[in-house]
Amino acid sequence: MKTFGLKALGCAALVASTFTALPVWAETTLTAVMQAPLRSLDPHLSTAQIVRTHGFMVFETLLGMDDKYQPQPQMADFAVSDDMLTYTFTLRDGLQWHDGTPVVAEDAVASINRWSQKDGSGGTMMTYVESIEATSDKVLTIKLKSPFAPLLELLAKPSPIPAFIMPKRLADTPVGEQVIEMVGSGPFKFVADEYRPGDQAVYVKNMDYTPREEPSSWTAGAKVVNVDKVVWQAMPDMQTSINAIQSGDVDLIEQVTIDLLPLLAMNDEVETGIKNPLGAQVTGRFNHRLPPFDNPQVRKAVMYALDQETIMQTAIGNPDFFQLCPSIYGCEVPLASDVGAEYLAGTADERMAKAKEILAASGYDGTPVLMMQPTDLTVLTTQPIVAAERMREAGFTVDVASMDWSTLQSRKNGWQPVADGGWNFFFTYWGVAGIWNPLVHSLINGSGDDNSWAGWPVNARIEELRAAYLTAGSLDEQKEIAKEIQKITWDDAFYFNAGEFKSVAAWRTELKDVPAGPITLFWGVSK
Amino acid sequence: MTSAPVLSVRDLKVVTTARNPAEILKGISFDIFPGETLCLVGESGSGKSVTSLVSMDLLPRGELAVAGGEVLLNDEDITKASPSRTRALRGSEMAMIFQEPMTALNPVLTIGLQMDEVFRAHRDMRKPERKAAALEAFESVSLPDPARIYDSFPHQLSGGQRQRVMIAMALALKPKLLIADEPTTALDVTTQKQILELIQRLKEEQNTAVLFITHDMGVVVDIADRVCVMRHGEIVETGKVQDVLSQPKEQYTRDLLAAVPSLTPRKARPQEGQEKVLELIGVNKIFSFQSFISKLLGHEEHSVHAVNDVSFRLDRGRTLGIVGESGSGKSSVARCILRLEDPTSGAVVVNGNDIVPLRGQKALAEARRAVQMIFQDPNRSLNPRLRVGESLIEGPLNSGEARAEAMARAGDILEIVRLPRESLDRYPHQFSGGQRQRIAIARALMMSPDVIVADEAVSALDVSVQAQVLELLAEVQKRQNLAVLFITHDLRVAAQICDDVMVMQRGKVVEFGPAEQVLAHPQHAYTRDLINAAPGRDWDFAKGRNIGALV
Amino acid sequence: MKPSQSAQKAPRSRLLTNPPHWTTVLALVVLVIIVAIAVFAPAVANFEPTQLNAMMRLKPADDTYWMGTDSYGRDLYSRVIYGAQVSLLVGAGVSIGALVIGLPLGLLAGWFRGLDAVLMRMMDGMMAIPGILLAIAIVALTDAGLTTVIIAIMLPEIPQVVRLVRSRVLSTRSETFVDAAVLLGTPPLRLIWRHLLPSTIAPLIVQGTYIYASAILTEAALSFLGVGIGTETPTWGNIMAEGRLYFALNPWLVYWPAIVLSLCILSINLLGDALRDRLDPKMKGRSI
Amino acid sequence: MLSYFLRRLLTAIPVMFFVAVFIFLLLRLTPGDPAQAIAGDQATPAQLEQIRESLGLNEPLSTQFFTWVGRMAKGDFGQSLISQQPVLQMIGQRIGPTIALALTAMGLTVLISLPMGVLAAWRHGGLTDRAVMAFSVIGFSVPIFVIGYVLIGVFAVNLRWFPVQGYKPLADGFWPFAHRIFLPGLALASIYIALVSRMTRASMLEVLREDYVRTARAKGLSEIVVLFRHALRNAAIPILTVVGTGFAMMISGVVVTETVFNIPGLGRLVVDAVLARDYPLIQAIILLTAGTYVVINLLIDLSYALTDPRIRYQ
Repeated sequence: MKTFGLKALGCAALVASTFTALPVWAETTLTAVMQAPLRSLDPHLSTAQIVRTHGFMVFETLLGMDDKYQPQPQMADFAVSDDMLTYTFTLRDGLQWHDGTPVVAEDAVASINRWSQKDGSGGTMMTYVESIEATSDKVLTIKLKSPFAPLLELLAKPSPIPAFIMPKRLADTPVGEQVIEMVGSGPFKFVADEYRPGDQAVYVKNMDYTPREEPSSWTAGAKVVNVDKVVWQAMPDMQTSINAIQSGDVDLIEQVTIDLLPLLAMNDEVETGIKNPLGAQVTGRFNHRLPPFDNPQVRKAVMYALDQETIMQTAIGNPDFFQLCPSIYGCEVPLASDVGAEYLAGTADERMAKAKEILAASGYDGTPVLMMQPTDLTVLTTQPIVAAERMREAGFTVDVASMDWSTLQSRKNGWQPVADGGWNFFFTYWGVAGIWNPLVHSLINGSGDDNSWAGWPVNARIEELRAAYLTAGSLDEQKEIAKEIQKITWDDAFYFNAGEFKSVAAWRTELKDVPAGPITLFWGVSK
Repeated sequence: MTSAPVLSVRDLKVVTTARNPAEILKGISFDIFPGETLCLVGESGSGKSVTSLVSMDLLPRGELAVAGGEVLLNDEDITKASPSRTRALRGSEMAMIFQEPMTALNPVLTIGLQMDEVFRAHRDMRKPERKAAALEAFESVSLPDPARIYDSFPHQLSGGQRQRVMIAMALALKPKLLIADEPTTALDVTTQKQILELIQRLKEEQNTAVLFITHDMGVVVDIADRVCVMRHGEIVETGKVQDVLSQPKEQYTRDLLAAVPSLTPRKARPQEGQEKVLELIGVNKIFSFQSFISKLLGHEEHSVHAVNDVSFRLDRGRTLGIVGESGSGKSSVARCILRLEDPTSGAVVVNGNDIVPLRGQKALAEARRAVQMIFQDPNRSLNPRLRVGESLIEGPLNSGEARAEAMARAGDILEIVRLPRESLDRYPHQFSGGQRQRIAIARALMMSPDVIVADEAVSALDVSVQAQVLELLAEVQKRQNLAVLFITHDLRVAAQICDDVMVMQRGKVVEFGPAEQVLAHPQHAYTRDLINAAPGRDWDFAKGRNIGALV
Repeated sequence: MKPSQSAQKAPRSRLLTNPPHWTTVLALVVLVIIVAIAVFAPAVANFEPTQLNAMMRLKPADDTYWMGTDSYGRDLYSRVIYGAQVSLLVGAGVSIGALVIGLPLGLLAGWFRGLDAVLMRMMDGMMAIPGILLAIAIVALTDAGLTTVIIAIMLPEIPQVVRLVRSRVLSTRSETFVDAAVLLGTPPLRLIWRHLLPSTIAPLIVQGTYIYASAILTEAALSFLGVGIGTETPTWGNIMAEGRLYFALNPWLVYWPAIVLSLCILSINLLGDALRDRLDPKMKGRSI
Repeated sequence: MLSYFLRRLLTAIPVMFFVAVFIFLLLRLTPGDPAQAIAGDQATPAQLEQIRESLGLNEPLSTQFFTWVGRMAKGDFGQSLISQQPVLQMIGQRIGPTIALALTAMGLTVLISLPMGVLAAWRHGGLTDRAVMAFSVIGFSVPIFVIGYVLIGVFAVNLRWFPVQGYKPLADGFWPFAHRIFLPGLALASIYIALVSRMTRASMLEVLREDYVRTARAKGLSEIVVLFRHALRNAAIPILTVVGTGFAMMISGVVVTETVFNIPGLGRLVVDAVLARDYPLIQAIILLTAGTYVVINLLIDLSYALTDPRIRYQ
């Protein structure tokens, strides 16, 4: 039975950690309140950020990504042939699964195969791949049919589904079925016995882990663990979390509600700051298949009517923590540009006038816009309300339909008429790592494919550009393509980029060297 | 009786504490001496129970309050004594027994414990002593197997046994004063007789003063030394029982006595014609209680044979009385006739048709018209939310009569039962109990029935009202040539209105015949017991003389 | 004393004679004010309840914003005023709906014994499911609109009503005036209508007030858990739910709606108690 | 008694079956999608379809229902769709805090509301009575989370008598346990105290009018004995009944209280499960609470026999 092994492992880990810890020093435990509770474990299957973070605790990727957005060796060093068709990865020494068996290249083959079935861009990658083979226990070779520039970047990317490597026996788990046995090679071991889905997850330091030599940078370099145990504690209420960090019950809050920062400002024992430099983009998505937003002019009117500043101001409040820019890839990434800035220029009133003008000319017939609003996801409750106000002012009829986040998510996947449970518009947000180039960005898919992410815009030109991006040789070439894509997404109103916000973490001053990263990392930090 | 009175009530006044205080007792005075039984007799609302509660300092707090006068128990004024003092007196110096033996004992505590409390509260005794005393007390009230009684719960005892327990508790500490508030009213006559004899015996043994409250003149005859007749919070007349009963000074007393029906059966009425309107042939009613599960578990079926092979016939213009104690099955017979219950077997023939096989209101419509009923409690048999007129015309409307016509007829019938026509627009609560029973009779008459079943129709009424209603019933019967089935536990009533009498015991008919014969020359032992147990049977109230000596 | 006490004496006159207790009068006054506020909300409020002002978020109370502003920069005072509309509507919808559905079911269960067993097992089942879970699940069924919330809160209340009506019918059935009506040939439905229904009205009105109060509370709890009516429509519940995030910054975001809500429910409960004491003296002191 | 018990148990079967069907249908007719909850909001429809297929969510409803019922009959409540953990194990992890919370609330209720109710009935119409009634009507009228926040604000944040949040199992020692469970217990008990003290008062008022109470007084017993020995035991049945029917109310209180005080109990588990459409988990928890409700009420019915010797179940 699978669970037996898992339990035995958890017990062993526990026993081991207490055993080694007891005689010498007091065990250090870092208790963190994460932005969402951990409910499922398979990091290949879920796009949720918390599962990703969990994945980086337990698993590793072949390549890491450093703070320059560059792929760097992590589990493996790599070499690329001159014709850009053969990639060779050599596993570093000392890699070992949590169950004690060594990591071999076959494991990586199986894992990449599994990952590519789940990750959209991974799937794209596989269409260029001729073969993935383990040429020895240590060496893995990927052969391509034609050059595919972003390959290394994909294997290193931290989002939305990183290419985690797991043992072959787990990676062979059929598609759609969750891997629940957490045997990785990462710096932390998952304690299955103390896992309470939705409430608490516990990790202990992996004593057998050998960090790389290079300095730590994001997911690349040395992962040196300085605490014995990490406990993720769910708290459904931010107020409670803040009380708890002040009283010392927890050490770290991954994401503090910005409005509540003043509560912590007076407390000398708690520090706050931005640890994830990437932030997240708030996106308002049109349903391109249903009226009125099947009409590009009507969508355009919305683009002018909505106002980044009002939306961000209402949602975040403190301008220190949000950023307004037209870049659809995030404001501070290499591909960022200010194409489409005209949609944000001028005062909100001026743009409103323009919106009214465009709407009047568009032939909009007063069809009500069904705006979905989540009630239980604090970060996204305000935008629909603010947007609805602006759209109404522009001349739209808007119905705000409130629902829980789960309902919203499943409702967004259908394109039936509104009367039958369809939708016209909703907001969501994307960690910048999930949108930072045309390859991973789901919202710019212009294929109109039923299986593409909700919204289904159709634009042939953008599809050509996305294909071209994959083979683009240089960064400059990529930038040019990215700009053109960005222009189309604004002009054809794929979606409304409502701005970018930063997550603010809070930690007690006992914690030293809380690392920065595209996700919250628990190596490097000490207590 | 030259010693000092045990209880002396002087000009006692009690008022309600509501916003508009009403006087419940308007200054009454009486004395009771050791070894004497004083009866307070009166109809409902005369204030007799309140008098007893004042004496025990048990007036309901926040509802009634003493407004003047004094209540002297051995020269100590109860109304001015501290609560702890009266608590000490209660149970030891004065004790009380109540009307309802069913509710007067705490159902969740054992008899022994409730007895034990009396000793614990007032005497410094050790546990074995207390238990011995309790058993002795049970013995003294002739309870069988005192040890078993001691460990029993109240519901395991019969009504009579419970009242004995109450008496044992009351007299355990040999109080000077015993107050008995209608202690036998809820009991069957045979039990009543035993309890009265017990009180009498203990009083003589312990030389207790007894304040006995009753509405029943028969009981007065049997137990009282002196009597106070009360009415509306005042004492109308007081004196030795012989004197008051034989030479009442006040008109009210005279009326009261005149209203007590005689136990001597009235002269038989000649029967004109023999038109059979109702006949029962071998009717049985078995109530069985068995669940599906107990059937599965093979448990014995638990059943009660409420009506056991009852047959009789009733002719137009005649009155048949069914008498018996509680549980004799007399009401079940009535409910079978009316098809409020379905007989288990047998035939109920109404105007020549057996109605037992009929199902549903439509099929029964004719039988419903022909047989109507008057219930015991006039407060509950009229829908309090409907105007009298609406209640009266309900039946006729069901059978298709036009509303206006029915309402006009209802007015006429109200006049027949001697109520003003305007009563149609009033609600039942605006009438007294007697008037409501008249309305119930009128409602039955609206259906132009052939038979009226009267189930304890006068038992809930004061004796003077009872007489009026009986009179009305007789008059209506004569006028409409009705057959009446009169169900009662009261032999006096039966003697006065029935042509034939049927005596029932445990579902069976034990004796059936003309009233004169059954009541004057009973054949069956049970009938004889019933008659012997009737309180005050030796006294002719109408003539004010003792007839026991004559027989 | 005679065994039969005139328990049913004067059902009407009781209502008119004794003047009400001062708390009842006060409760009535508070309720009338709240209802008036709900009806004339546009006149009483200073702002549209949905009017946003991103620059005026979370401001303390001042001359313009009498109770301060919420996290959207909306005027809390105006929202609390408008919140009365929805809360009262939810209460009314739930109590009326539960009574209208529960009453006939209870009457039928009480009179037709065959139906009783089946119906009451179903009601037992409904009662066994914790109402809040049922409500959460139902609100998730469609969008979190007013109707959904009303239905979700109403469903778990129905068994209570059915049981109340049924027990009333059973006890009224044993009254002899019902036997009398049977003897007068009154057919079952007519009998239920004339004789059984009226006796259920008074306890139902009383029960209705309690349902009314608890519906408002449940709506607030649903909002608190994130499954209530959307924020576009202000309700006391969702105002509090939004405010609780900022409880430590400005507890009045929670306290103001809580105070008004509690006052409203307190008044309804007091009124319910008073009604019960008058209409239904047998139930005196008993509730829920 | 045994046959009564069996009979009641048998009638519980159709009740529970009704609950099962009702919950199953309700959940399947809601538009949410557990696959979405597993895959996160950035998953594409194709990915979702894969997950749905592997979870058996594409089977006809009737097939799904009978598979579920059949498994449950064997004691297998299945696995959480989201976490893939056995449902019973997840419930087992969370039930401890909930039971502790419920028992604490119940204990506080008994300690506070019984004396309050008895006192109010005894001094009927007096100042105490009015105070108790006012207290109880306020307990009914203030939402439990407001009470929770006020308690936290006053006793935890300002006075610092209690910790702000959290839960420690009894295994960690009595004091840490009691210290953390007291405030949430009190918040949860508030509505219960209101309910039970009110019912105690009403029931006592009725009982105090009974003849046997008059008898007890006529025997010269002290008021304490009259109230607690003679009256309270007779008043027990309606009080017990309201405790039983109030169980459902307590569950909704638990859900809210656990959120306010951050207690990792069943209440939060079920809200999370509903929001994530974790069908097996929701079904199991609702069936479990419904079953508990039925059993508690059965036990209460049986306990009537303990307080009242007249009741002998046939």
